[in-house]
Amino acid sequence: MNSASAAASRWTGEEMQKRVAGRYRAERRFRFFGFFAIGISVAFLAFLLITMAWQGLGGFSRTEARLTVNFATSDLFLEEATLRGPEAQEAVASAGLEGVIEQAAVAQFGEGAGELFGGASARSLGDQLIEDPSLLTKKAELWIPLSSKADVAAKGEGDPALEKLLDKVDTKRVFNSEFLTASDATDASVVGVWGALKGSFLTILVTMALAFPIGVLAALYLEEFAPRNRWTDIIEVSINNLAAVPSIIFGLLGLAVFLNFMHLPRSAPLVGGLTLALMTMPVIVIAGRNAIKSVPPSIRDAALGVGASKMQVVFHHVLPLALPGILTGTIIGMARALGETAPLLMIGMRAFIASPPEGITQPASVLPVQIFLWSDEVDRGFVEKTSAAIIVLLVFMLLMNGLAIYLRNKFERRW
Amino acid sequence: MTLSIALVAVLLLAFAAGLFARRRAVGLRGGGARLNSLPGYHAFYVALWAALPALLLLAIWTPVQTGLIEQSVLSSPVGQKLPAFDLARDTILTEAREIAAGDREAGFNAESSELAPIYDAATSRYAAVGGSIAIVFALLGAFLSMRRIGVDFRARSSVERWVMGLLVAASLIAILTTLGIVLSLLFESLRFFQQVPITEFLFGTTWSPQTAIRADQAGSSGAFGSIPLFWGTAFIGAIIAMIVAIPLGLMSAIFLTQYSPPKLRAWLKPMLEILAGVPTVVYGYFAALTVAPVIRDFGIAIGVSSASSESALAAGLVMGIMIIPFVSSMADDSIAAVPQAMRDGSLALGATKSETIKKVLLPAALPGVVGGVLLAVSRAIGETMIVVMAAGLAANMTINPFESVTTVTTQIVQLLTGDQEFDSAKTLAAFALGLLLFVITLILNLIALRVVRKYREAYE
Amino acid sequence: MIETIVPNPTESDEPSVVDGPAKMSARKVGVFYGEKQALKDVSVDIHDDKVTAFIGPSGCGKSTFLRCLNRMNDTIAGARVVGDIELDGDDIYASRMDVVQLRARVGMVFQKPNPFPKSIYENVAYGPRIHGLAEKKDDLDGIVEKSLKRAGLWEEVKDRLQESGTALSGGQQQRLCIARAIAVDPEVILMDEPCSALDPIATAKIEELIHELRGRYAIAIVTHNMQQAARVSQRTAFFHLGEMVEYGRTKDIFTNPVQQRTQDYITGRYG
Amino acid sequence: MIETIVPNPTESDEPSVVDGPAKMSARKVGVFYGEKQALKDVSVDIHDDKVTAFIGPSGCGKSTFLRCLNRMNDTIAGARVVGDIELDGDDIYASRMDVVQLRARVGMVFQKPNPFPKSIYENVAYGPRIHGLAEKKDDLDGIVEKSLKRAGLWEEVKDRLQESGTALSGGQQQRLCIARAIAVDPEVILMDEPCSALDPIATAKIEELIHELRGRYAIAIVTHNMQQAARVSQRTAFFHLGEMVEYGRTKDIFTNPVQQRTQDYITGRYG
Amino acid sequence: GSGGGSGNAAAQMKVVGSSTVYPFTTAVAEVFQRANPGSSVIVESTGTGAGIKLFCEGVGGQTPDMVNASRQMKASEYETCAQNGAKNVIEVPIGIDGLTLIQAKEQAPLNLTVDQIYKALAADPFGKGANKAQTWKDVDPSLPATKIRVLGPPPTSGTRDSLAELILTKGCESDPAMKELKKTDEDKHKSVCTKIREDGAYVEAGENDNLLVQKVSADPGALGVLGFSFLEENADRVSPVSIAGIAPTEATISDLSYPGSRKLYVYVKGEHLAAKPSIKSFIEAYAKAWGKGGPLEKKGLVPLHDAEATAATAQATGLKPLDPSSLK
Ligand SMILES: Nc1ncnc2c1ncn2[C@@H]1O[C@H](COP(=O)(O)OP(=O)(O)OP(=O)(O)O)[C@@H](O)[C@H]1O
Ligand SMILES: Nc1ncnc2c1ncn2[C@@H]1O[C@H](COP(=O)(O)OP(=O)(O)OP(=O)(O)O)[C@@H](O)[C@H]1O
Ligand SMILES: [Mg+2]
Ligand SMILES: [Mg+2]
Repeated sequence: MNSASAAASRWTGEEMQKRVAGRYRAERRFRFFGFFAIGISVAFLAFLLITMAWQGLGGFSRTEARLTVNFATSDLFLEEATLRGPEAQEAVASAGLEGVIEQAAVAQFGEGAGELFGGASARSLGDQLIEDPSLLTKKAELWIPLSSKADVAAKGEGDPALEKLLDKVDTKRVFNSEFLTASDATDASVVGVWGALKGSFLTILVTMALAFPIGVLAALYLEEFAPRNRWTDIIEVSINNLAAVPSIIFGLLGLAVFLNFMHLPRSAPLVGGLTLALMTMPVIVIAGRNAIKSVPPSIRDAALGVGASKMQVVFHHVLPLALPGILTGTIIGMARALGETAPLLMIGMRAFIASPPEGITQPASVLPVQIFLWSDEVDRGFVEKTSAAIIVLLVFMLLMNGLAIYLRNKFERRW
Repeated sequence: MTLSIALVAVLLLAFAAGLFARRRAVGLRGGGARLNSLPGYHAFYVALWAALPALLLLAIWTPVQTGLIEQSVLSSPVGQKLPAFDLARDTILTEAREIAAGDREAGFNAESSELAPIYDAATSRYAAVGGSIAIVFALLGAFLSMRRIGVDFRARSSVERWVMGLLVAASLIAILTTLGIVLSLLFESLRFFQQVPITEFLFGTTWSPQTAIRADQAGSSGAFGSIPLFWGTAFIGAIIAMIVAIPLGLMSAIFLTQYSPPKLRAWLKPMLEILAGVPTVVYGYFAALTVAPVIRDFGIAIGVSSASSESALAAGLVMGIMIIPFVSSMADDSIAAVPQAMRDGSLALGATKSETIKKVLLPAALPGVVGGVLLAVSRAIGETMIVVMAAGLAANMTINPFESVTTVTTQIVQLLTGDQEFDSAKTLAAFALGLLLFVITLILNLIALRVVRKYREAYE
Repeated sequence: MIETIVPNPTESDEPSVVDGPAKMSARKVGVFYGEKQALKDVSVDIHDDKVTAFIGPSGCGKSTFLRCLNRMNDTIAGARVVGDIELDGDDIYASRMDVVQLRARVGMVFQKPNPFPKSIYENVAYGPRIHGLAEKKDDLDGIVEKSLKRAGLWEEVKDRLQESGTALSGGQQQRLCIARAIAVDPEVILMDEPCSALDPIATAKIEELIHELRGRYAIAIVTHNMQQAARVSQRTAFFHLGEMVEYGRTKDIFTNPVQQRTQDYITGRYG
Repeated sequence: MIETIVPNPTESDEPSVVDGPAKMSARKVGVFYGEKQALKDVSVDIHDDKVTAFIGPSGCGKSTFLRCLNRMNDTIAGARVVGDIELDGDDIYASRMDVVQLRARVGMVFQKPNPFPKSIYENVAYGPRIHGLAEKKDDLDGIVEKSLKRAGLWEEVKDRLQESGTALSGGQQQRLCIARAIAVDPEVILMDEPCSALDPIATAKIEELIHELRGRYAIAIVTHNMQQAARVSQRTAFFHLGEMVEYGRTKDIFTNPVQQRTQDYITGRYG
Repeated sequence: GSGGGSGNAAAQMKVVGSSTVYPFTTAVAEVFQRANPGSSVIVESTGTGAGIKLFCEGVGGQTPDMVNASRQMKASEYETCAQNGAKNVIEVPIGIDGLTLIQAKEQAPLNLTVDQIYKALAADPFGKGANKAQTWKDVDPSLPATKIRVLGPPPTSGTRDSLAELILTKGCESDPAMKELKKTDEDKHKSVCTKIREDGAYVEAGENDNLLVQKVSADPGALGVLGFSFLEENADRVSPVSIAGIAPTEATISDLSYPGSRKLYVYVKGEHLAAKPSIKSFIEAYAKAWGKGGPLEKKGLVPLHDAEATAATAQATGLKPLDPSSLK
């Protein structure tokens, strides 16, 4: 019994207590550090998102001013009949509505008020005219969007002179639905992300359609089937190495292979997608291989033992169990592809394209490039549009990843 | 568009053939025999044979057809009158094609409207020919493969051979890409080395690509010593960024798998992954306008007089944050995949959670963790925007993190996207840098492969 | 059944018992794990109508040998098999041998229960499904039920067939693995300590199953339980330190072993 | 398969069952896996100087109960424990109970061997290292050697201590896990079928170890082997369908059980 | 070539080239596309040099129809063009841009001369050894004692060329010896006159000019080098540095009296005109936009002056091919 109590005192003894306390402290430190790490990451993300939302939400709204236009007395050559006809759009575009607005503004708010209105104003006025051609004969009070410069001033960050002028104007903030439906433009007040969004969508579709299956298949081959020899070592190293190749070099490759050799169309989502697929595939392969490696061998044994072929083992058991990890690779790979600019610059996706692409072979821009270009625009109105476009990109990314994340959570298993 | 009809027809045919094959295989089984392979494999086998040769044919036919159509259109009376200048002719032909396809109503050129019907007719004619051949192929493939269906026929092995081929092909794409990259870098690099001695490039310690790219351009001399760039790359990407990303990423992963409630984890993990997808311009602005000034002031406060608002530290810190998800998500997956029995074994010995993590889970999850870290380093090496905006473009050889440095990739991007001329050392240097970076990462990867192989702990 | 016994312990190339053509026969089989030889010169026959038991101290190579018989050793990196093993007269290590079909014909129950992380039902249904043993859902249900019943697990799990196979107790997992193996109706069944985690009653059920199957299938079983070996088997092979020391009729081995080592082990004097 | 079971004769002069303060005592313990109750109303004492055996059919809750005793059930998502369990009079489920120390004091050998994917040496040294039981490398070497010897594995592995613990045979892994558990010198040792994969000789070694440890540690052992239970234990608890049917002196349980169910199980008539 | 390339090549115009001209061309492209539904203009900013290289690769659907240039085409470049079949190059001057130096708004207005700037930035001023000037006072005692810190474009940028050409070379040649040097040793001259110091006084700030504006406005004492339009747009944050007493304004730039002024051009490939009639309308649209009070002026382009303006408008309709002998 002596030894028993000795043992007992050993675990409850002072020295052991001290040691345990120390270990607990280490545990708490460790846990705190974990919490701290995730806290920092999340705080940082929150900071980024909040700043972007703060700057970008303005991009989704625009300021409109009440303007009295007397069409009857203006020197506008437009007829009601044309406005009701099929050529209304073109008629309106060439009618010189800018001048009409400027006149009215100067008349109403005084000298310099012409600056208040710009491209978007004329467009909006044209739309309103087409909607209600009878306006042409009246003196009408209309809500007209401000020019981008005035819009910035109305939001309190622009020219003090304009701000002063705006005090006299009756304004309101409205949701700018055009931002989501229009495409790139040079006037910040009429830009939209639709073209770039569609371009990104098509590009990423091509990327996903290629990188995911190819990545998964390559990972399966390397991890499950490939004999361990020099050749597969070469493949393995070259895949790992591809992940470290700067993306711009993939752009060079795309330029050389897809444009100069295969003569695929420049600036097209097809080429962008192909290039990004080459860039994303290694990430998926690496993540996929790690996931496949962590499937316990006993599962393979079990399936082989009931007479499943290697292929069946892989596709029935290993792949589903490795899927969460593969999806993680896909998510971060796709996120990266979606936010990538450099290689796309090399294959011409930095072009100014004012209409959304119709297919994967049409010239298109993509969101990150659009953001990159807008961030370098002279016009101050682009600042909030840039942030707004970033928000759109992030939302797009989240939606795209949503499915993958759902699947990942669904397939995740502990054993 | 009859070719797409042929395509659909082939696919339908393959599908039907598959169904039929399945029926036959099931029928065989009904006769009491035990099939070598499941009926589904027979179906798949037949469908593959019906579809693949026909699709291959279509793939070859499509470009051939374009040429044939063009020839026949050009040899038509209207076509012969077209201008000889190829751009003008091509433009008209393209317009005609688009009108024929219904993509537009009229072209800039009057001839195109005349040509459209001819184009249309030729298209249907050749598509009909190609389509029928493809369908015949499909039928032949289906018929011949159908004859092999039998009790002893190893349909599964055959199908699996196809799949295996697919797997091998998928892996080979990596090799081809690598090859492509090497080739697209090699020739230009060789030209570079004709202008700049390779020893200077490899061992030189000044980088100043101010050399003239045209006879009359600014700057005339240039120094192409790549060492400061590689040092900068290592300093920012592999040292500072990793000092941020590895602990934060790893600890986040550990917290998520081991300490946080599963519900929270399901939310936090995708949140962290957003960090990887934020466009780098955003990080660049953040680094340059928010982080860099703070760091400069801090540097000056602690007495580093050379602290500048372009600093390696600012770029590295922000980059580290950006790549956290590469480390955290992959480590998270690998840790979560370690069997519960390992965890139990350790906990039952009286280990604390952190001891279990450090001594049992992490070693067992090592391949995944290392994989994630390697990906993160790779991403950091490839990053440009943050470096340009926050660390500057000056190639300094310094270990002072408050000073401005630049990286290989940044220089490559600058050289390639700026004003360029494809036979000056300045632009060619980008290719040489790319090649050297490629070789260096290759060597590092070889080492990493060895190390991981050595330390990997396989469970079970 | 009349057995002709030709005791010939000196003829090392032949198994000591020669009676009718064997379902499986191993000749001079050796296994290396890397450099280390884990098994050498094993020659054993497994007969259709008999149960063969492998006994021997822990670590002597029983599992290793069992894994040779359906080429499960192929999956261990560094494992190398020498010697001949034939199934129905065909060399199973020949290159034209279809390993998949071999494993379908030679089923295996592993020493450590390894259920798939799927539902209990799916665990058992997996084999029949990939081999196309059931055309309709009903047939499959029937196979699953029958297999679980034979493995003595049905009563315990019939209400929770959709629960995960990994949430079962150790013994239940073991029986699940047995059910899974017999569900594909193999010609030879290799069982590596199938009753190690089972209570006497469950053990009795499995033994009953073995008796029942014996007429139709060739069965090999590894066990540490001498009584069990004596109860269920007709042939016994005794392994020691990677060698097969003795192979013969169970009755003979247990009552009148030729080798001293066998004698010692069986009477518990070993070591 | 009725076999004569001879209870351990050394305990014949034991007084009544409920005597002396128990090292661990469980009162009305119940366990739920999600909705399902896997164990109910179990009240058992574990004494310092006695070996307690848990017997019962597969799936009856033995492992579940064992895992309650050192709170390993905490790691199973959805598992919930009710009732009181005390170690030296302290409620182990109390919030101020130090789980880490509890698990250090109450060691466990799992039913499925689960060696770490480390070397054999590291497997055994792991516990002593984290608890700081050895100051010098020599001490640690000593502990490792002693533990492996006690678990009867030393001879087989002494030349390959640096090989991976996962490359051992099933029985070797089981002994490795036993060595790992005793290396930290716990006060209570819980063994879940420690001999299931062991041959008779190795089993005898483990039983010897249990005898040797009995004086110093409280030991609980799950076994399917009635003879083993009778041989090594002084107290036996019989579980059935999640209930503890009977608990008492091993001699009484095996020779004169109170409950019909116990009687049936022990004589193999159950089921 | 084959007509196999996809996309509606006929209605599509491709423009490449300078990033300075890019915003103006895109603005015109936008208006043009709205007025001509179905047409499409793809403008890509590649930098002048690379743009001209692409442009001069030959004639046909694969090559650009127009190139934006922030400087005049070089004779050597024209030669390449001609060799590749594009002999019919049409030059259209579109306006003037100013290379400006900026400083934070709150700083006292600075007035520098080109040779002061040269002395502050050159790596090897007047070939007299490495530049040691730390503060502006070291350059010229009349200047304040603030540290020299100039954020400007990297050597890969076209703006850097302009800086060297318009300001540094002029400053350098204020020393007659340097002018002499040009005749005797052109390489040496170029090195001495255009090489910028690399000891941290000149900070290569990448190509993002908005960032540069923000950095300068937050960093008192620092100067920035960028295009006039950015200065105009950010007049509330940064103020211009006068050069030789002349502040960059529309007026001083337009009459080229401000030293940092440079003309901007669009070059059109004459061979493509016949095949793509829309190019002509596009240039006409351009001409409509570049006038005084036009939309391009709002975007920061400084309109041409008097006679030059008339000539440019005439060229936009006449589209007369370039006379190679007029090139340098
Ligand atoms: N993780 C779990 N989730 C849900 N149910 C479980 C889990 N583990 C065990 N069970 C169930 O609880 C019951 C008791 O299981 P336990 O493992 O305690 O049995 P046991 O007595 O150890 O049996 P054996 O002798 O077969 O190991 C069984 O019905 C089992 O299916
Ligand atoms: N994967 C492996 N790598 C290296 N050695 C191994 C491996 N598996 C088993 N061994 C070794 O081979 C020998 C035989 O192992 P085997 O598993 O066949 O024994 P066994 O007879 O089944 O023992 P047990 O009854 O304990 O299961 C043992 O010494 C073991 O350590
Ligand atoms: Mg074994
Ligand atoms: Mg159990």
